[in-house]
Amino acid sequence: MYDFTALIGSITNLLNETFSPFWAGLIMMVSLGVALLLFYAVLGLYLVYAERKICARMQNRMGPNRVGPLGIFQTIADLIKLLLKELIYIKNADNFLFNIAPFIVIVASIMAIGSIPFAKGLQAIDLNIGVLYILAISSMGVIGILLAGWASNSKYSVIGAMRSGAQVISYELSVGLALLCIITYAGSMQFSEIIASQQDGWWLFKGHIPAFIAFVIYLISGTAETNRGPFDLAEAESELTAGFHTEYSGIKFAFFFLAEYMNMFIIAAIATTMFLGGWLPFHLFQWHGFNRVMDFIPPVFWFFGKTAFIIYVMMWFKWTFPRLRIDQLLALEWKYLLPINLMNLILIAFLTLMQWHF
Amino acid sequence: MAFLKTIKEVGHYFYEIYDGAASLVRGMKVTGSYFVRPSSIVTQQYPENRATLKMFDSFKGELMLIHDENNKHSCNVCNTCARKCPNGSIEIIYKKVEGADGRSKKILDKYIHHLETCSFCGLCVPSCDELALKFDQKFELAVFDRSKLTKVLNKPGSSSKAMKE
Amino acid sequence: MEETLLDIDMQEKEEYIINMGPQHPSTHGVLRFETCLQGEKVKYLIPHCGYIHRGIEKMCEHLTYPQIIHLTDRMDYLSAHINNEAVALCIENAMQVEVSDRVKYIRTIFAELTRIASHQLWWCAFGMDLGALTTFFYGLRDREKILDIFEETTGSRLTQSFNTPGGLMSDIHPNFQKRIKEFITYFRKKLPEYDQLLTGNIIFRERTKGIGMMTKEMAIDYGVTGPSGRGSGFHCDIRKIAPYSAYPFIKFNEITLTEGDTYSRYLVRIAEMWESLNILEQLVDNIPQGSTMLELKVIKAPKGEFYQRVETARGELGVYIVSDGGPSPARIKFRTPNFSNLFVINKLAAGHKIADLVAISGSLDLVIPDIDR
Amino acid sequence: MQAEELTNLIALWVPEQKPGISKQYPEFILPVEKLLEVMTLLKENSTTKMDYLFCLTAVDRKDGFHVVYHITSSEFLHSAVLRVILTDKVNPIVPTVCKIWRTAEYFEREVFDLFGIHFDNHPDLRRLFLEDDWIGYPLRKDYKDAFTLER
Repeated sequence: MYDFTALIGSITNLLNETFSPFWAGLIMMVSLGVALLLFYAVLGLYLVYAERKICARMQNRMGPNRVGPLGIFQTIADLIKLLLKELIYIKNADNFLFNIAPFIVIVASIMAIGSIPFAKGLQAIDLNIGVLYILAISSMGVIGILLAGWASNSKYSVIGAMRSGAQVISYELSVGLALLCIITYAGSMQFSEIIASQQDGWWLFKGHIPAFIAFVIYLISGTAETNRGPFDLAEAESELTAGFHTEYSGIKFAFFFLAEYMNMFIIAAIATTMFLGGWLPFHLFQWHGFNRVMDFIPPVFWFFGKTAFIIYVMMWFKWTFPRLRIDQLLALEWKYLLPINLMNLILIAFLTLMQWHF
Repeated sequence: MAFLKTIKEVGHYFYEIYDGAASLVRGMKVTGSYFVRPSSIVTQQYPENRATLKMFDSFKGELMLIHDENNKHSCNVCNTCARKCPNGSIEIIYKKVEGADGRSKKILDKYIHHLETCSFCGLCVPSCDELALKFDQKFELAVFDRSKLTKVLNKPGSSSKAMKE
Repeated sequence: MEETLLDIDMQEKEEYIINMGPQHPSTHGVLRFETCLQGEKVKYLIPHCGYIHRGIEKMCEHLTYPQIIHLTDRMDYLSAHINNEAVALCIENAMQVEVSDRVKYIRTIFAELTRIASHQLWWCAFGMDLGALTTFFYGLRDREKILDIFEETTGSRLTQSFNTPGGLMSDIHPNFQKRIKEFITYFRKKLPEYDQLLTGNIIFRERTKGIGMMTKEMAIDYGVTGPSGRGSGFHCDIRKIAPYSAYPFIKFNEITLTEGDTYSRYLVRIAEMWESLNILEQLVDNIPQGSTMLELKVIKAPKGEFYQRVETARGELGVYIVSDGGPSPARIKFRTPNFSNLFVINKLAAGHKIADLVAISGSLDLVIPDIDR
Repeated sequence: MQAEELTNLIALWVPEQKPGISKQYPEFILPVEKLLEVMTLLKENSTTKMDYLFCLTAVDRKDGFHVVYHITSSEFLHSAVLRVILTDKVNPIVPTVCKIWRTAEYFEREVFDLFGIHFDNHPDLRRLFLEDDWIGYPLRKDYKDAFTLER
């Protein structure tokens, strides 16, 4: 039920029958690209809106409520404003790098979205090394941040960029190791197979305590990798005004802003796929009636529901905790998360070897 | 003994981790509890609630010269308020007329309040022996043109109560 | 510090100088820290002030004593009432008149409310300095209740100008006591939330403990007063040392801690909010009857020199009046708490990270117009 | 320590001191050359221990600039006011006390900024509030500028 494989297959067949293989491929690519871009923009805008509403509620405020009912068009209005704003030319900045930096950041996050499975068959490309691909692509974004900080010719920006570089490179390890735990369990790096391996239970539940530890570590280091929440040292508003994007304005700033929210979505989507069973519905062991009801909810809803929950938790972190200091941030990674992660991995390898997981 | 001490230290180490995590959860409980309670919203919707928005009686808004229903105020041009004002915001322009008894008498021509230099210290109102002044409840004092901030407080055609005719 | 920074060859010394301020989110006003960094570490910093110098002391030489009051509002605008009270007390001392007990009680209630409001604002801004953005709204939400009490009686929320030499501008509003009692019960419930959100938080404790150590000797040497000084064990509460207004009539504790780091300065302020609630509780039901204004024909200080110390929310405020017997002072000097508190920051922040500099300057609770005057 | 004891003590150290006019705190007018010596004694003497300078300012009077030091002891809580009179109004010089109390460094910078009193041996005597190229010293009585509100 709700399988997109047949639908996508029929569309592919139709295109292949109507056009030559070259044109069919081109049309496929272009339509896919446009669809992803639209999805990216709309989702990014509404994540910004959601964050503003959520933080407002946590702070006893109402949040945006002027443009449209409940302010749902507020972020679109903001985007229009950003589009119309002047792009400020920075004296003595390295103009080429300065202009290219936001594109690197945003391209990295768009590319990452391509391999995320939204539902069965609804996935732009199902690579057999999907996890590796995501890790490789999402760590490309930091190059954009470093370039932005360096090319801005601003002292605050350089400090922010250096912090961001140190932070992302450190936390990349934890993200990778936490995901490696699930790869060990599932025995595959392909997203569709990882999801298929969770048919009888999500890894968070059937992976015992090690999987839970891996999940917590993944959430912490994922938050850190997106430069958000208590780990927003790269932009540390009260210390560095805005960190690496201090000198950016208009649409270039909007790119950074949107990329931050989309990175958060990507981190949450991977967590959903790896730990929470992706688009699979929630099943309880013997309650067949309950399971049937759950099956009726489309997988897209399951996927976005779980992702939204994780995004909410990340926003909750951000709006509650004070920011860490740079040395504490690195100490947390290298002294706590990394050793725990390594031990956790050994434990999981042992559990998998003995077939002790459910 | 050393063994016990080590046990204690290890216990303390794990207690610290637990304590740290618990402190984070406590903080999240506060924000989370407000998130699920929309009734805790304290902000107001300003231009919409303009009709119900009432300032307190003693609110120091715009300065005004009290006029009664016959368009009469009670300023007798003693200039006390202008002298009490620390910023020189009050300017009283008067003209001299012949009174009924033949002596020249000052009557108010223009009572000018320079709102742009007023610091709302409230010294002028109690200084008036005739109780001619009070603070209005009006609080939306922003204007687009600085010249609009120079206000003439006596209404056109008004006259002083002290003047009999 | 002998040589100006322009003389230093920055390339050679490998110094990385950033200007924090005058427009910077963490300086809470127009103050500039010329900060020399080595990586993330602060090597030294030079505070530059004067961006909001208005020459209040010079202006006061041309104003009469009642007119001076409204200028003191604009020094430390967060303890406006206490500044007013200092000038009023100084002039009353000079004229050798004594206000009624009613005035004393009301002044003290206002002063303690001001102290709570100021500490609330400090708490939310301090949280924001450390990156906890939600604290800002909780602090302001609770502060609003106090400002409403102020507004109902005085007509202003921030710069009340409620004191005048010889008494108060008006009597209190009939709702005054009821509202304060409501506030006390309300705030007693909300203060534990502050602790849950920030004080107990492990990140917060790690960020503040052991940061910006100030010994007692240093605090005295630099003249750091108020909660910042008391966090180092310096007994500098003027309410205890030289009681004024209604403080001799009531029981309260001077809160001192001996650690001297950012965290203890934080704890002192939180504890002072609790203590101020206790003081309010003692006073609010016992406001005696009496007139709120002395019948003073002329307000003129006799020839001589007068000094009055009061405890504002940030430390010791001194008002030094030199009078020739006229209606205006010949010289008035405000010894403002933030002025002395600011300059210790170089000593505290050197060697710490740039993020700690923000925490330290937040914990000193600087109000810039009070420094520049 | 009571006011009389303090008066006796200072009279012992500086016979040429004169009592001041203020009744609020014990006040002493010192000659400029004796200032540093008396200040150091006041801080280090175990019976006075005046370790906290809570106000340092200057006043422009007819007989010259008065530099006024309000000091107190954080332990014994007794206070004193010391005053030096600089009769040379053109080029007033007074020794700095910032080696004794560090807080004096900035009070003295402020006084230099607004009165033009030069503090000898001060480590960093620059303008504090006004711009470096400001002409004149605003708190002097003979200072004139176009913007001061006169009444």
